[in-house]
Amino acid sequence: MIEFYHVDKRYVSDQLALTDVSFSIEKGEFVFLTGASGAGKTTLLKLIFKEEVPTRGQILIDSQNINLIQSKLLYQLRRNIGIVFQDFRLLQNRTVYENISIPLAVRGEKKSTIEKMVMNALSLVGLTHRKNYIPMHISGGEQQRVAIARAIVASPKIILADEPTGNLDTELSIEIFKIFERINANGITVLIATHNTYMMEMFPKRILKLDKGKLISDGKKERAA
Amino acid sequence: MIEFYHVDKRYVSDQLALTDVSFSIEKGEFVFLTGASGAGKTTLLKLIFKEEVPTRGQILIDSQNINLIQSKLLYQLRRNIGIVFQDFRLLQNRTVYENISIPLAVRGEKKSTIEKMVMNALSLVGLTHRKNYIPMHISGGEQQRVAIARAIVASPKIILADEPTGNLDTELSIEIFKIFERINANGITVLIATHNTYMMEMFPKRILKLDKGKLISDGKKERAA
Amino acid sequence: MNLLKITASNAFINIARNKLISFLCFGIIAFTLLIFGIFNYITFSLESFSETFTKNITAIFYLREGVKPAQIDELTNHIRENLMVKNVAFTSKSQAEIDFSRNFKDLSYILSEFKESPFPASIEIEFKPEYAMDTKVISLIEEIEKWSIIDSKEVNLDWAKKLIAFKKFIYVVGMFLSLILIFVSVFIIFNVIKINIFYRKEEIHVLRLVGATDWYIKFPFVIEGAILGFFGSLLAGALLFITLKLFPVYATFMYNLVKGMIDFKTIPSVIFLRLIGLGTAIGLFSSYFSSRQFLKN
Amino acid sequence: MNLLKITASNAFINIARNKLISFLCFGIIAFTLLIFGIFNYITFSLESFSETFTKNITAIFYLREGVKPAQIDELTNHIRENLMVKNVAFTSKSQAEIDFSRNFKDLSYILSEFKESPFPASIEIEFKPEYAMDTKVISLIEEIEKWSIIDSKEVNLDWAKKLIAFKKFIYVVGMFLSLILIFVSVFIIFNVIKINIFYRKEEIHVLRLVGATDWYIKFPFVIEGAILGFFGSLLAGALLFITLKLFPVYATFMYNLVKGMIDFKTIPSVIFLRLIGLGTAIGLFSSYFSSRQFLKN
Ligand SMILES: Nc1ncnc2c1ncn2[C@@H]1O[C@H](COP(=O)(O)OP(=O)(O)OP(=O)(O)O)[C@@H](O)[C@H]1O
Ligand SMILES: Nc1ncnc2c1ncn2[C@@H]1O[C@H](COP(=O)(O)OP(=O)(O)OP(=O)(O)O)[C@@H](O)[C@H]1O
Ligand SMILES: [Mg+2]
Ligand SMILES: [Mg+2]
Repeated sequence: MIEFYHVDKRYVSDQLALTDVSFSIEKGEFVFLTGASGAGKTTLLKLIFKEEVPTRGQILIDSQNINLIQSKLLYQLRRNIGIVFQDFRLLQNRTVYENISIPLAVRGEKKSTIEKMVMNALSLVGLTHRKNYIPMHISGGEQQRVAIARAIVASPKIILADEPTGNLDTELSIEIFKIFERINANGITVLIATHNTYMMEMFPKRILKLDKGKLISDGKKERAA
Repeated sequence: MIEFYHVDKRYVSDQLALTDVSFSIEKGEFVFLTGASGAGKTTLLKLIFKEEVPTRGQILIDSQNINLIQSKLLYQLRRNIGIVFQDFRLLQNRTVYENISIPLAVRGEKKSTIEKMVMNALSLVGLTHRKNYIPMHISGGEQQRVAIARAIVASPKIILADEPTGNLDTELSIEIFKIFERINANGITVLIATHNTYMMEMFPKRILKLDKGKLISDGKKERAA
Repeated sequence: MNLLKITASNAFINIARNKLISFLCFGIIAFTLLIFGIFNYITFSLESFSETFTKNITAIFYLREGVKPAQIDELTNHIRENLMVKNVAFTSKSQAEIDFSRNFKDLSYILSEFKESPFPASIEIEFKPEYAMDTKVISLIEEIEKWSIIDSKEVNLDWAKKLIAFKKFIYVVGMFLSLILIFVSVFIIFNVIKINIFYRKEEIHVLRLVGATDWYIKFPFVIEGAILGFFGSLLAGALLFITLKLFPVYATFMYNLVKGMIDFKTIPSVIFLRLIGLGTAIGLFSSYFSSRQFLKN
Repeated sequence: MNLLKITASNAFINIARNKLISFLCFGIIAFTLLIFGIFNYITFSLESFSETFTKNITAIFYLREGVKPAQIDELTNHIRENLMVKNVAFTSKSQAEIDFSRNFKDLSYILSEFKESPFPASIEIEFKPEYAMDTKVISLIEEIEKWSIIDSKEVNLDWAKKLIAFKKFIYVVGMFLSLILIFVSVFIIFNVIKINIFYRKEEIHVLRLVGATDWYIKFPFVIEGAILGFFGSLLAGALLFITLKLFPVYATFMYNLVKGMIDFKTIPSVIFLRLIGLGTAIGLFSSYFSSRQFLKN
């Protein structure tokens, strides 16, 4: 359960990146977040895993007010969330395999468990043959798929994906969205920020639409600009 | 004029990223380069500005074999080419304005000329209000537009753009493509690697299609997968 | 225990992942500590060198003619009471004559011309080595000189004073420089490791975002710092050894005189241990404090 | 000229852009050079200190009874010919008596008991300060001693020999350490600047890709290195000054004796200039060579 109550986010004094955003996403929902470039999608996602803190308002994850979580205990919140970053954020000095294994390693999983789960995630995104490459040595789309694999590998309760198919062709994008759908079917909440109108048409879900930091519409199957 | 003659590119011993690629692009053409993730689009572009060198074959730019250009004189080739990198490659310690001014600064342009041209490029991509931000403090789509502005600011003879609208919504993407079309109308060669089938339909141009490193089709308005 | 093993091996992997930088940090740590080691060694050497100047300090007091045995006993007993004195020896006029003729057999015919021994009686004081350079020795000598039975003395107080000052100077300078050097070493190594961690702040940030605890992130850095410090100081020790091996060759080349004056071959193991301890500790704490800074959100 | 100005201002901007790292590099450079400066200063001080031991070295030779003036002239002329000798003074037996009674007025009644002056004639040699510690002085003294007219001498050759050895030791050690320190300073600063540039290799790469010439990229780094080196050495100079200001306070606290023995207040400007030159040069060349490495494609 993700709840926003009158959330403002101001990076610089003169303008708000988010203005009075309120919504709630039930456990197990599949939601698209859309809006023009600079509308505040990434900002909204960052607030959920507390990479940024709201200037005003409350954010509740599973009924817990995340404003109140101590920095030291943030990891507990974040272990429930799998994130595909818009800029991937892969560790450049580790291989694809190592990158995907990080969320499991930080949880102290056993080596054999890690291997099984990572190989599974790798085959889901079709990158088994790239497992020993470093991020710099694979294509943009391949990097994006590594980022997706890392987000889903530890079976989090919430998946946040920021433009997860920006570097993928239509076929692959559909496959990735199908994976998200399958994960969602297991009760995982999925929130995807995207511009891809084609995908939002193919996968008709609830759509949150931002414009200049304001939540201007919230509804199913709505046609995004 | 961009000419490829039987070009192979091998990054690692066991597989070719490009296999026997031959084509030629006339001065002033507008060409799309498409293909699945990992097909070799970025590799092909990198060969043109000699970030990578071909394992086999010849590449001619304006009838000059670029294999023979000394490392020291590479800048002459690169000053003719404006590049939008798939991963943007903005300098993190400079502002948007400074990032866009780099191609002009390295050419030794006067400060007043630089200002005029940078402000012009900024307004083309709609980022005048972000000129003093650093890349880390703007959204993914804004970063991509900075990368585009940097590629076009110095009026190069060739523009290479690698997935230039992956982080942009449809409206903005159309605008960007219109900018490219306008630039192309002035006799500038434009080569755009993209997955965006919608854009390729909206802007019917010659399409080079790669599949697993092979050039499998070359024609106008062809429908990409 | 198992976690420690995994983290330690992770730290090694991290070092391997950032080969060039680890190597540069390692080199800087080693060279910084080399200077520290050399300084320690120099201080150590200069101190023992200045001691060779001052071993077996003796003072000879010549007595006036016609001094009574009781007076002599009084003085020798007084001297013997002093804790700094190792030995007091009285040489009578006749004993001095005998000594002379024993040492210079060829000249003993001269003595036959004298009725009485021409040599004065004397008292020779040998000081304990540990007081050899004490200013109190000087005041004792000056005090004895004032006794009425003393005619003259044979001891170069001027030199002794200067040498005492010199030894103290060496000691004070040595202490002072060691302090400065520890400070500078800590500063340099701390900063290098901070740079190392600074450039990996993105990595730290990502680790936090995927749910790593602070300790999970910090621990490999701390171990990494300790490893760099440990091996850095080991290299510093080795370099110190080589440097000191090399020095006599250089010294011989420059001045044959200096050669052999100090034994440059053995590095006191205490300096070696000090190096390793210092290096490892600085590396460890530097990493700890530097990484903390990048664990804000 | 204009290009230089622009590049220099670019270098400053670059330093400001990478504040923390520039600051850390700057600190490391400053502290590394501080050690170099201190060492230079110590060597310098020890040398001048050992000179205070050896200034105005004089040797007095007492002559046998009944030596003829011609023999004395022969010897004094021989000595005077020697380049190391500053002054030779002959004191006759009667002159010695006059000197004595002048210096010890109360005791002059003793002299009236003697028919002839009881003091031996003597020759006093004063050496030029620049030769004060030369081994040749020792051989000269030993040569003079062998002349038949010499009865005895008053000069402590043992001390002199030890001090000569000591002075050479200081010199050799000083030279050796300065060499090592220059090497270590260069190594540390080079590596720090290399780390600095290494982490900006992406920036270098992008600049190349947008058409910058090698010199366009390299020049600001070189200037940046020189600036860091220059200001680093300036800070090192300031720290050296403060350190030496502080030292007497520390020394006073430890030993009143040492205070004032050396003038710790003025840093010889040659050391200061050496620091600045070294710092700037290392910074400059480090940047030049390090940046070259990342300009491959
Ligand atoms: N430096 C490298 N070292 C090794 N392999 C590489 C390197 N760069 C690219 N590759 C491989 O070469 C293939 C082609 O990569 P390229 O980046 O050209 O693909 P692309 O068509 O741009 O894909 P995308 O649409 O995902 O960006 C990929 O399989 C990639 O893994
Ligand atoms: N750290 C920051 N400091 C200042 N301004 C910021 C910062 N991060 C984002 N912004 C601004 O906030 C606004 C919203 O940014 P955000 O990244 O949320 O947009 P977005 O919807 O994700 O856009 P895109 O689709 O282009 O990624 C943008 O105008 C951006 O310039
Ligand atoms: Mg975004
Ligand atoms: Mg690509």
